[in-house]
Amino acid sequence: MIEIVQKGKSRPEMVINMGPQHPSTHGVLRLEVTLDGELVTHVRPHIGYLHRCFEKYGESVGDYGMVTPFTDRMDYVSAMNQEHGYVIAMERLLDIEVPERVEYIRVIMAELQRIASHLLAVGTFGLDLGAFTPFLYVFTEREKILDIFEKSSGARLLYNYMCIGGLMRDVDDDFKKDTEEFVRTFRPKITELQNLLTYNSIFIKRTAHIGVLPPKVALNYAASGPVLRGSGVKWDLRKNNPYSIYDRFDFDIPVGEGEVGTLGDCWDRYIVRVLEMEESCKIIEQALEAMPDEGDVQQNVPKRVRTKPGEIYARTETPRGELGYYIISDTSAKPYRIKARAPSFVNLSLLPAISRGSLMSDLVAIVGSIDIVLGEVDR
Amino acid sequence: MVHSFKQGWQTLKSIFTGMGITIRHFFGPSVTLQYPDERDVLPKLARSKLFVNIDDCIGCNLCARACPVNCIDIETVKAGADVDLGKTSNGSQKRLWISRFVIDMAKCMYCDLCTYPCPTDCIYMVQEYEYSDFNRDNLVYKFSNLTPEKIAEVKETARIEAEEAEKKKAEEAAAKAARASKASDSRPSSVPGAARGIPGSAKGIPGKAKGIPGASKGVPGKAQGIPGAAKSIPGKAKGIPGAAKGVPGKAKSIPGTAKGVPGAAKSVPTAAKGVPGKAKGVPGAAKGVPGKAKSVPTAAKNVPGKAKSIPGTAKGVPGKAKSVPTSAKSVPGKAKSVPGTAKSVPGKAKGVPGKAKGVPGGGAAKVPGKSTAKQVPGKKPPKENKDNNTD
Amino acid sequence: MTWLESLPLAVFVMIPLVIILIYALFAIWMERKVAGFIQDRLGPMRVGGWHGWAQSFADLLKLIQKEDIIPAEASKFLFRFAPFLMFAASYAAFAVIPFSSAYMGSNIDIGVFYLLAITSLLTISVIMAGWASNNKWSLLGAMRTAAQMVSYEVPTIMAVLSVIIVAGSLNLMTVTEMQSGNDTLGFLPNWLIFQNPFLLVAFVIFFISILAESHRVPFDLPESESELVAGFQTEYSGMRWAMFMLAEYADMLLLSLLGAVLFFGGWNSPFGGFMDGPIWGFFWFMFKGMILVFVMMWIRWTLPRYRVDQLMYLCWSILIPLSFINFVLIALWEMLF
Amino acid sequence: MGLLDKKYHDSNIIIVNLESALNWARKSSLWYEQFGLACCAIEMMATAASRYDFDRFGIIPRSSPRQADVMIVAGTVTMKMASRIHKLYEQMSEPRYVISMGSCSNCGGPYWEHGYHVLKGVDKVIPVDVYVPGCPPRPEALLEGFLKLQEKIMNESLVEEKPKIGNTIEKKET
Repeated sequence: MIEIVQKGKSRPEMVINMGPQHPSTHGVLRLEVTLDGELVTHVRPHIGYLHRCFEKYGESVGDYGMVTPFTDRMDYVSAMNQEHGYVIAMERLLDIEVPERVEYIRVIMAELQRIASHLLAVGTFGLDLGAFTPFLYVFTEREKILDIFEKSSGARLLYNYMCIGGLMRDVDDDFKKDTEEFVRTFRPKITELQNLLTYNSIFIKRTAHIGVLPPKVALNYAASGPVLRGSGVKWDLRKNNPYSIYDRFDFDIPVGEGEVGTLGDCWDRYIVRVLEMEESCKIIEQALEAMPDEGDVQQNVPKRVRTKPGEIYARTETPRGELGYYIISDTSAKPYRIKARAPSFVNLSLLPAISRGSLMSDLVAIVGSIDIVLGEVDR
Repeated sequence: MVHSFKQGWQTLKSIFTGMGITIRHFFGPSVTLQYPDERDVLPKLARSKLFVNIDDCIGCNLCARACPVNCIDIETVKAGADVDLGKTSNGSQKRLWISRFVIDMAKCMYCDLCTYPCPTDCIYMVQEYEYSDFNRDNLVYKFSNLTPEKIAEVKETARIEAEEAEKKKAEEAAAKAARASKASDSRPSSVPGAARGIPGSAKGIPGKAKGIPGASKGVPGKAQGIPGAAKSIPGKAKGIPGAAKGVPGKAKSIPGTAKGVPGAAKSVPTAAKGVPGKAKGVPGAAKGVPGKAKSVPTAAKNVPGKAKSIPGTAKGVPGKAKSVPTSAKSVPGKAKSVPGTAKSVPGKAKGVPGKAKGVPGGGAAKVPGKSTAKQVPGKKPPKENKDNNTD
Repeated sequence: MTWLESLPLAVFVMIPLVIILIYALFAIWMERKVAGFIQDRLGPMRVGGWHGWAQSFADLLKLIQKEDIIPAEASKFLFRFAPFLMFAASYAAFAVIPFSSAYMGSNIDIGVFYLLAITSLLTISVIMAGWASNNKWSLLGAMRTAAQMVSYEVPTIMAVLSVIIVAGSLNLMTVTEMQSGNDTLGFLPNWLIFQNPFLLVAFVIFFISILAESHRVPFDLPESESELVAGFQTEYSGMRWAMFMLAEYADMLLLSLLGAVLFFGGWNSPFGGFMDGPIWGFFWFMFKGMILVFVMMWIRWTLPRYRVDQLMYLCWSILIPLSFINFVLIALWEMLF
Repeated sequence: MGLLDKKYHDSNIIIVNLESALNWARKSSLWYEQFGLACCAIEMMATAASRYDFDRFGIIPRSSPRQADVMIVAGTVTMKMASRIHKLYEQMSEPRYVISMGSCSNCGGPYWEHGYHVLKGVDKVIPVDVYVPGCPPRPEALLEGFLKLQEKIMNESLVEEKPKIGNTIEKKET
């Protein structure tokens, strides 16, 4: 029958495997949970079920440009942001100046992708807590973003849209109109989500005071993104270390304030994502206004990428936190080494620290609030 | 007390707010697209399937090189000088027969990188997305519009042309080498003749021919060294195992180095009859010693090869075992080679299955674990060894 | 008694079974349609033509074909027995439900107590299923269910008793009959819910409790998908699992019908004598029950679920004291008026 | 196990009608197993969401493999995951079907060449009924895969030898 492990004089404990096939582990994460009744005494995340050899591929495929589609597949929920990080790293390595128009389009795409990614995150977070309907409402909104992407790039999920020095192709003629339309209709939907889920008292009961991550611990674990900001630390690379043209926009960095519970609980991490979507809308509106209408998006794309021996580390802010690409180049056509610093991986390491002593149901909420993507954790 | 009532009121209020939202959606319109009956109009750039307009293809191989996952496999054959293949729609002259243009859509990652370098815009993504299948093999799309017979024909033509050119060159080289060696009296290093593979792809390695099998379906793209190495040993040449049906082979003995008699293992393609292999001596050099070629495979016909060797001087003459079976089977991972490479080893000629680097998984393989290599008769003219001409 | 003589009795007894089966097929389809419309989708559309009406038949026919897996390490007898016990408990409880003025399985005087007693068997069958499966998820689900159902029986019973002291009878037929007529405040039906302000509170308590009793959202912890895979049903497949599903939906209907009897006048027409009679009575009764079922579905597709300790807190710290206070107040009201 | 054991050796009118009724039931109620592996899982979720709505076809998710009829292998199958997938497949009750969604599970996809940790096609561990191409496939493509699977199910038979469409790999008995 069921194994009950009893060590010494301590209370009997049950070890239970959550995943790799489990509805709320967001992919193929496996958690080895030690339970005392329903109380979690220890969690050990096991990863590697989706190790797709990104770094090996970065060093094996034909040239630098061919790495881009593989960066898409790292964090498949925010592919545009991954591409953005990679092309920025390569452009710094090669000293390429990118046309104005390209910068604006990239920022708009990255922010739309941020919204899409956060929508998925809050939707699945609700799903983990048993609220099925908000998940489908946010997916409807996400589809609209995917439509915009598909019109310009041709794909729904993995775009391969940005290339070193520019974009693979210019945006669709309707791009500006569609995006404006989306932003306009999206704002009321955020309000609806707030009413339906965020301020629902059962939702608050399930998330407030749960999985509290004090700012100091977050910093010690090198957390980033909404996980760090949920603990009240105002750190966003778009403001603190602006890349691309983010210094031109006026936007806020929402941080957790412990509004309904303790600072740094699951609800704070969740609300940061919701508020960030509004900030992204602001950025998109400003960028659409300032975007030059004409311009060749491929004018600075190098015909062949020629590198000198050198190295670069470039970091960008993806929806999940700080994504860094470290690239060593030599004179050959391929990178000598590519290493990606994946935010999900770092954030996942927090899990044992913040879930000890919570209940089994809270563990689900905590995993959902960290919002990991296993493609990025395992690479 | 007041606090808990307030809290209870808050709870009920938030629940009713939520229920109000859902009931509004209940009576609101649905956003569902009823797929088989209704379809979205896809944007014109939508990437759902690769398509090749083969009439416009000039066989430049740029798309295959741009592919990050190597799912495009192209093989071309040079057209003769007198053949006009026509022009593409944007005016480029076509000079190559596209004997094979295979895209494995099961491997494709739909990144669109292959469409940019195409000089004639003949490869592009189309919007058709409904092509799921019960069998994975059907996801391998072949775009070449040549029939197998036509491919065989053009390859044969190309081979003959190449051979003639080679011969011419060899003659010149031989003459030159003869002059040179007279002057220097250097000791000839015996380098067995290297068979050259099928046009374009084979690398001549001493003793081994690395060829890319003709129309090999089995090994997309990168079969290396599918050809086996036949060792020709004076007296006996063994054909290639497998289903090689003999190909009329020709064995040339390279003058100077052959000690043994190059056997020629020739397998003759399906229809082929056993054709006595011919061993041609290099002009001016030699006498042939009749070798024997045995083809091992049941179906294969033995073709007695003939080789001429130059008396006295020959130290190992590379025999040429070439079989280009039409339907040899290669097993991915261990493709058996059909075309032989001639290695001249004094004493015995054995058809040795070459080692091919198979493609793991046998992407296009019909039968898991096995792939079918199709090869077109081709001939590898032995490379003349300049140094060995005189001794 | 020969078999021919007992035939009418058998038919008589089988009527609720037929009702349950038809209802379950309908309710599963309805649940999916309700979920679809709430979520801006359509729900089943293609099976059988109009709005996928045959969806539940296909599901049932498929479940019959499915392989019946019994895990090697399971306690085989209990594993096989649990679904039948669960369905039997739900089915037996229908005996005292007055479907119409002309039909009631057994017109016993302690109908309410019988019903509450027999539904307690559900708890046992759930524990049985969870324990016998030899699966940790099942075990956790079963433990949660046991705690939940036992706890929520207290407020349910208190709410039911509040009605009983007003009605003055434990026989559900009598309770229904006393609610006929149409002269509360001159125009409202004589239903108990309109008779007494505290009975409204009792109804709220009753409704929350039956949500928990039939483990529906926000109290669906036993089979909470995102935590416990499928709770105590994790190891069940095919027809045995279908029995659980059937029992669950039957349980939903049973408790909704009980609510309809106790608070909404059972088979009485809302229009007094208009559209009355045994056939109409059956229609009104089922209609009232289905309205409650619809509300349960509506809640299910709106709310997240509670955590297990919050569930207990809600029961023991809020509902039970409230139901006792309410009970006393109703008794006082009855004495005064 | 079950009715599909081909225990009948010739068909008559009853069996033919029964057969089509049973096939209809199986094809109309394909419950898929709720687990995603990688990128394709996001598109699978999108297919289940309001815009494309799996439920129209009677397709709903079940998180326990015991109650599932069809497994959608949505994403890259790594060596580490392969044994788990095999186990999950074994845990499903007959009759069961597998849809391989996307390039990765079809044949390793983009990772076929240097992916030292990627299984080159999920059909190496479990028999696949329908291959849906795409990286990731559009939701419509997945739905089309389901339509193909329904077509296949309608051609299944209780009777012994009847030509079947689809792949010839026999399903393993457990």
